[in-house]
Amino acid sequence: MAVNFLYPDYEVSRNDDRCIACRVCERQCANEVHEFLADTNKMVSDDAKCVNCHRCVALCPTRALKIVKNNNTYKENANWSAKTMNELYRQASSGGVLLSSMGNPENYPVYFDKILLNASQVTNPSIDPLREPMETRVFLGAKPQNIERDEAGRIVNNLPPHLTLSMPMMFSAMSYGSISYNAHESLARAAEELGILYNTGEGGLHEDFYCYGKNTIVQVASGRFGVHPDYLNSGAAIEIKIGQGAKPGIGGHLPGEKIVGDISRTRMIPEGSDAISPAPHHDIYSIEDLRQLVFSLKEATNYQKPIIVKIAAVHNVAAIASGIARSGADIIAIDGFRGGTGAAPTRIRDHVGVPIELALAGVDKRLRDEGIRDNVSIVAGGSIRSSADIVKAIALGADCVYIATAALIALGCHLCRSCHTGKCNWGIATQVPDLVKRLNPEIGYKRLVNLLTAWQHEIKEMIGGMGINSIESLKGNRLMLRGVGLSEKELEILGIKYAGE
Amino acid sequence: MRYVIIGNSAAGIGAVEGIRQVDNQVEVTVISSEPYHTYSRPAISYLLMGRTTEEKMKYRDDDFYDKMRCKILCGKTVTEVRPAAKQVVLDEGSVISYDKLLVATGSEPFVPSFDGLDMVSQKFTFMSLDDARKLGAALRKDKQVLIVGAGLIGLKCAEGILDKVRSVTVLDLAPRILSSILVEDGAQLVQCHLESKGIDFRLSTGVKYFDSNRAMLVNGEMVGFDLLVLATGVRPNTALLASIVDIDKGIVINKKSETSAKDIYAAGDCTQTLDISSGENRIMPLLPGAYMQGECAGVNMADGNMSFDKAIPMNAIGFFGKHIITAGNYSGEVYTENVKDRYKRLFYSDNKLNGYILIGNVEKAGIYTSLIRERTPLDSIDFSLICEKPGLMAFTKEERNQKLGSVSL
Amino acid sequence: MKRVYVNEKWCLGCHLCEYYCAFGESNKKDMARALKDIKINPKIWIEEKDGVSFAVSCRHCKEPLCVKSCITGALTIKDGVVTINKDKCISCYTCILICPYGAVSPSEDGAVQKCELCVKTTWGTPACVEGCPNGAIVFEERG
Amino acid sequence: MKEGQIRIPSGCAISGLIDKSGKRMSGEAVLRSISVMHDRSNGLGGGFAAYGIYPEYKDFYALHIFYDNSASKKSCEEFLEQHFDIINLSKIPTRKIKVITEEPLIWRYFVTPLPTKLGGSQLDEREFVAKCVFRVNTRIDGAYIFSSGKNMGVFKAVGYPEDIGRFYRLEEYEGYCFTAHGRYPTNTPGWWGGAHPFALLDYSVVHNGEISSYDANRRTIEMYGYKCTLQTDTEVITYIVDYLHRKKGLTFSETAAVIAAPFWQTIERMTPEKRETHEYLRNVFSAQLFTGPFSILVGFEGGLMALNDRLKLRSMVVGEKGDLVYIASEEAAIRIIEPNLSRVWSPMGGEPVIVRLNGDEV
Repeated sequence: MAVNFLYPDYEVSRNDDRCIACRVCERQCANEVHEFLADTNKMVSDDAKCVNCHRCVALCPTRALKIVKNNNTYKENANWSAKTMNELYRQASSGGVLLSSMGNPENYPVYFDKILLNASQVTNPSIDPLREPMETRVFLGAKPQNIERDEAGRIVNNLPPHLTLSMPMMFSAMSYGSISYNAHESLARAAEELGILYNTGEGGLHEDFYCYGKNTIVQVASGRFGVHPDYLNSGAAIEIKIGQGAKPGIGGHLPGEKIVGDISRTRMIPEGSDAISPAPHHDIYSIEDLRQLVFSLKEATNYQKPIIVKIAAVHNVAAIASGIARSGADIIAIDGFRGGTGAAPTRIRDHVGVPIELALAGVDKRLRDEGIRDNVSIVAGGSIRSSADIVKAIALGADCVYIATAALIALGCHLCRSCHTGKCNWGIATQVPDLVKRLNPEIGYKRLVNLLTAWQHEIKEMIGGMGINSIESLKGNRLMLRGVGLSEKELEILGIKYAGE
Repeated sequence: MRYVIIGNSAAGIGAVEGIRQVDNQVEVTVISSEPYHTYSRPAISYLLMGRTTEEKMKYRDDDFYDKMRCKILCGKTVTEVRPAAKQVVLDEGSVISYDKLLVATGSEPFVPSFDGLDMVSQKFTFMSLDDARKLGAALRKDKQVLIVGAGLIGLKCAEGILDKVRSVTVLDLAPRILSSILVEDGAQLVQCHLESKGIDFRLSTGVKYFDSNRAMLVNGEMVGFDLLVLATGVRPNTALLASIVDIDKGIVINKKSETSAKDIYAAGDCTQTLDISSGENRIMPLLPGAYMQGECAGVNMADGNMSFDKAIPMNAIGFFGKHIITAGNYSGEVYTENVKDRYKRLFYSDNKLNGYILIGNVEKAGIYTSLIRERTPLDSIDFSLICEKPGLMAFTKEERNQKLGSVSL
Repeated sequence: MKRVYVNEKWCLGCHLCEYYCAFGESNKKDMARALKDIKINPKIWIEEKDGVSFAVSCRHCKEPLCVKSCITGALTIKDGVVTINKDKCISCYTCILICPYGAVSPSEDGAVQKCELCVKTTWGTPACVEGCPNGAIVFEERG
Repeated sequence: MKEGQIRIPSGCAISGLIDKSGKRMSGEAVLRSISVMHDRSNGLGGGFAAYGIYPEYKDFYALHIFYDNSASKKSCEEFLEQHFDIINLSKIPTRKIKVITEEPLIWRYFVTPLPTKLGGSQLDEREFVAKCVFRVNTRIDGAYIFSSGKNMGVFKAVGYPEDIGRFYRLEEYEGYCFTAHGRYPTNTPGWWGGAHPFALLDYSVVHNGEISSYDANRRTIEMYGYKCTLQTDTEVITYIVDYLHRKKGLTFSETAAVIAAPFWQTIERMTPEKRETHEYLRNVFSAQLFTGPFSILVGFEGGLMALNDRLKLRSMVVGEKGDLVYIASEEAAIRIIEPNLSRVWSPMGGEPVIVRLNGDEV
């Protein structure tokens, strides 16, 4: 029906002079955009099916392909954008909630980009990481209240369970189911090689990956998928997922067609049944309930594992964090509203939550004001895009950051934001065997190792420039930050000065 | 220590290379009755055709003997082997002693006795470079050639000279050409192809007698010719070891190329070999087998350990761009494929592939060959797939990973 | 010695190896120019069926049957690489008869062709390996 | 502009000496030593800490206080009277020096906490005193307690240290340990309270350097109830030393292992037992690590600790002769007072030199 017609957003541009009709585009497109016409020995494409994932562009051996934005234009105005209109047409025809994937794409301020870093000049030497040790090891967990000594006066190791990371980064939760086996293997192997941790997400832990236990955070989410004693005890830490930056206040839904084979077994639910994570944990309707779950999990793991509580950054995040810091949890993970997701209602993703920078600054300050910052470590996530973001997050007060979207991009994700279709051409957000195999973990894990190693180098360069040779001395060191283009209020919340001050 | 090798073709060369795989020191002497650097005998038809040259048809590079540090005595024929004294005697009377001896004397054309043959002035055999040179020198555009024998040698010769003479007629007692390697319909196919190129055939008939430039055939026909090529078969040169070692159809050897006499080895066309596709001992005058037998002999002479026990008859041959590959024996059930340019017959029984014939499309024939050589149980592979299309896909995943990734999963 | 190894687990059946092989052989700088409107005849090819695919090319056997069987000495081992001297080859196809991998194939120029690990081209690492997007074809030392 | 309104990095000279036998010497020696390093300061601050100078009042806290005016003196003294028994009070004797100007009122009180107040506070005595010091310094406008230990005192001002020493008649004091500081701030504040040493209770710190970890350290120590009103490194160092040593009960060598922690690569080479301790300290007190260049002298009752940052980005030399140990930014500053040293060395980065009076337990 004509009123349903939506012009394709993107156009596949093929340079016929360069196309050798090798058909790799046709073979590699799960959306069946490309087709070989034998009679003319030519390739043709159907733009309407293209999600702009760049698989064909990347594999075309002669650079004959590119994807360009369509310039078909509505009579737009500042209020009624083409995007808004298209969404409206779509809903008018479907009557349904719009779904999207990955992080909030809207034009909200990215505070990381309005914060600048310091460097030493004259009064204090900058430190060259190529010449001097430059330490990035961090510990996550609660600090003991008191020093205890034995009869001989030696300090007794009374540290609560904690995590040791070679660098202040971890891979954040992405469930087996939402991402592929090979993506999980890449993350697990990279975490092991890097000396950091990855996170199972809420889909349980595939039996093949128990061997990466010391580099694994096992998640307990509202659906409790795949949670059993061995699971809880297999990882180095347990994360209670309360919320996710991309969809605060919303549960999850992995459709039954993705609950097949290993995934069904790992999640401990029947094949073909929808995996529905309720919006809240139905045993946590208040903070004291959280405390009970924290201690249930500690009991279940003999007080050997630190407990992480992950929340979405919402308006009242500082007060919530304060409650969590008093709940017995060892680590708080805060997920900003730019964090990714395999599927979320578009309106929720685009309109709910707060930026991680503000949430982090607020939480760190609140916990310090209340003298309970030592009770917990803070992990900040929600679109950490570069080593500079990490340095800024740590200077704002984070102990460590969670990385997910960046890791997926390293694995090949081109942010086409079509995860919810399950036809990820890069083998990441899919369970189709032919697509899954496109992500070779041998390549994938090395790319992750490369990325984080590069970031670690850059972090060393940046903090060395500040005259700091241990990441611990950057934590909460907001004097190393200055703002540009920010209001007084924003500066106040971030706890930083304006550049030039 | 000195190893003596009689013969300078595939088996002899294989032996030199086999010895050198194991022992870099030992003295090696090769004795060749022909006065040439080692050359490829099967290439002689291509030489006549102009597809190769005497230089290019050398079987190994010019520096081969130097590199192998081996002594070559060309143009010397061994007339006697003295096993007790461990000596060989050369035609010019000199004596060479050996510690180990390899006899790789090959085969020679077998020519039946025809009445009047001695009256034929221009008659040739077609096995050696000398043969090719002589025949080549006699070729003229106005000459008619009669080739007796429609086997591999006769037909390769026919192909090689066709363009250089007025006519070529090929004669055979058998009712079909290439009777040793093709079955009826395949032979017919190839014969048509050859006839289309201009070769004349007289089949199911033999020569009754020769009368100077004419051959009187058994069927009563008289065929005139200027040049006569006798390609009626070969027989192994075993005379040197007569009464020294066991000799049956050829010199009897075991899978290590050892004869019945100590320190005497034999390899190549002069021997008889177990054909594992049929289980029979046969003379198989084939170059690949000769080389492998020679190599095996060489390794074992040098106190290494090698067995050659995968001999089967096999032939790759082509005429005017039409290729034929065959292997094994043609017993058992038959898989047949006949489409356009693809003639395919697979012969199998008892869960094994026995042999095959491919004409036209010969791609990946080696995969079939390997099934015969390895005696692969057909139920361990996807036989119907491989019948259609030779490929590694028919093997199990484990096999494939082993073959392509050198990994056992 | 480094050889080309194939792991079908990661083969996507994209056939890029074939095109990179053909391109490598062309000695042209640009693949579009090298292969435009040409039916390629690569020395590596994909076998595929029912979702399984893998590349096949010369294994460079330690004891290569093709070299032993070559009737003219055109096939030799040079530094571990099974190499074809096209000048000497008379296209008898004995190598095709004997290669258990089906890795030797006819070519247009009257000689047979086979993978020579790109030692005669400018690629260094074999072109198929460079062109494989998923590490299904690797060039490495294995036992 | 004065300290506390802005963070001021500064370069400096430091010097100190201690007689392990506890024999008291006059302030003359340290004065001569610091004078040699005139060029390392720029006349914007200097001072001294002297230990063992008030033997007759050794059981009382000696409070040295700057007052901006008599009104602030009055309100401060009211506060003191409410919380302490004041045994003695007097102006600190000074002599007029032309270049020392804008001097505040400088008073000294020997006090002991009122038992009722102390009991009511449920604090130990030293914590009570420290709390009172913070109270005065943050709440009473124009009053600033810059020295609060027993049997020790800090003397500081704006000017060159040699002038300040003569101003305070340092040669008239006798103590077993002295430290001195000459300051080279990269700004131009001129407040006496902002000069160094900085002291809390009997801990005094002189410092040369600029710690890059400042804000991380400051925000951490403030969480434990300290108020960093001056925004100087010396202040935060003093508080962290106080926190670790007095409140957490770490030894001085453990304190050094926190604030100038060995690198992980060094720790990994240690014996398992030592490694565990160091890993523990670095984990628990990660936010108390100082990075960036510093050399510090921490004076305390009965001893002196010298410490460099772990990369040794600032010069610091130690000399020994008999019971006397000398520490200074430059060797010349030691040689001027003792040319015939039995041993001179430069301690490694992060390697503390802890000197105690003979008989004191380590």
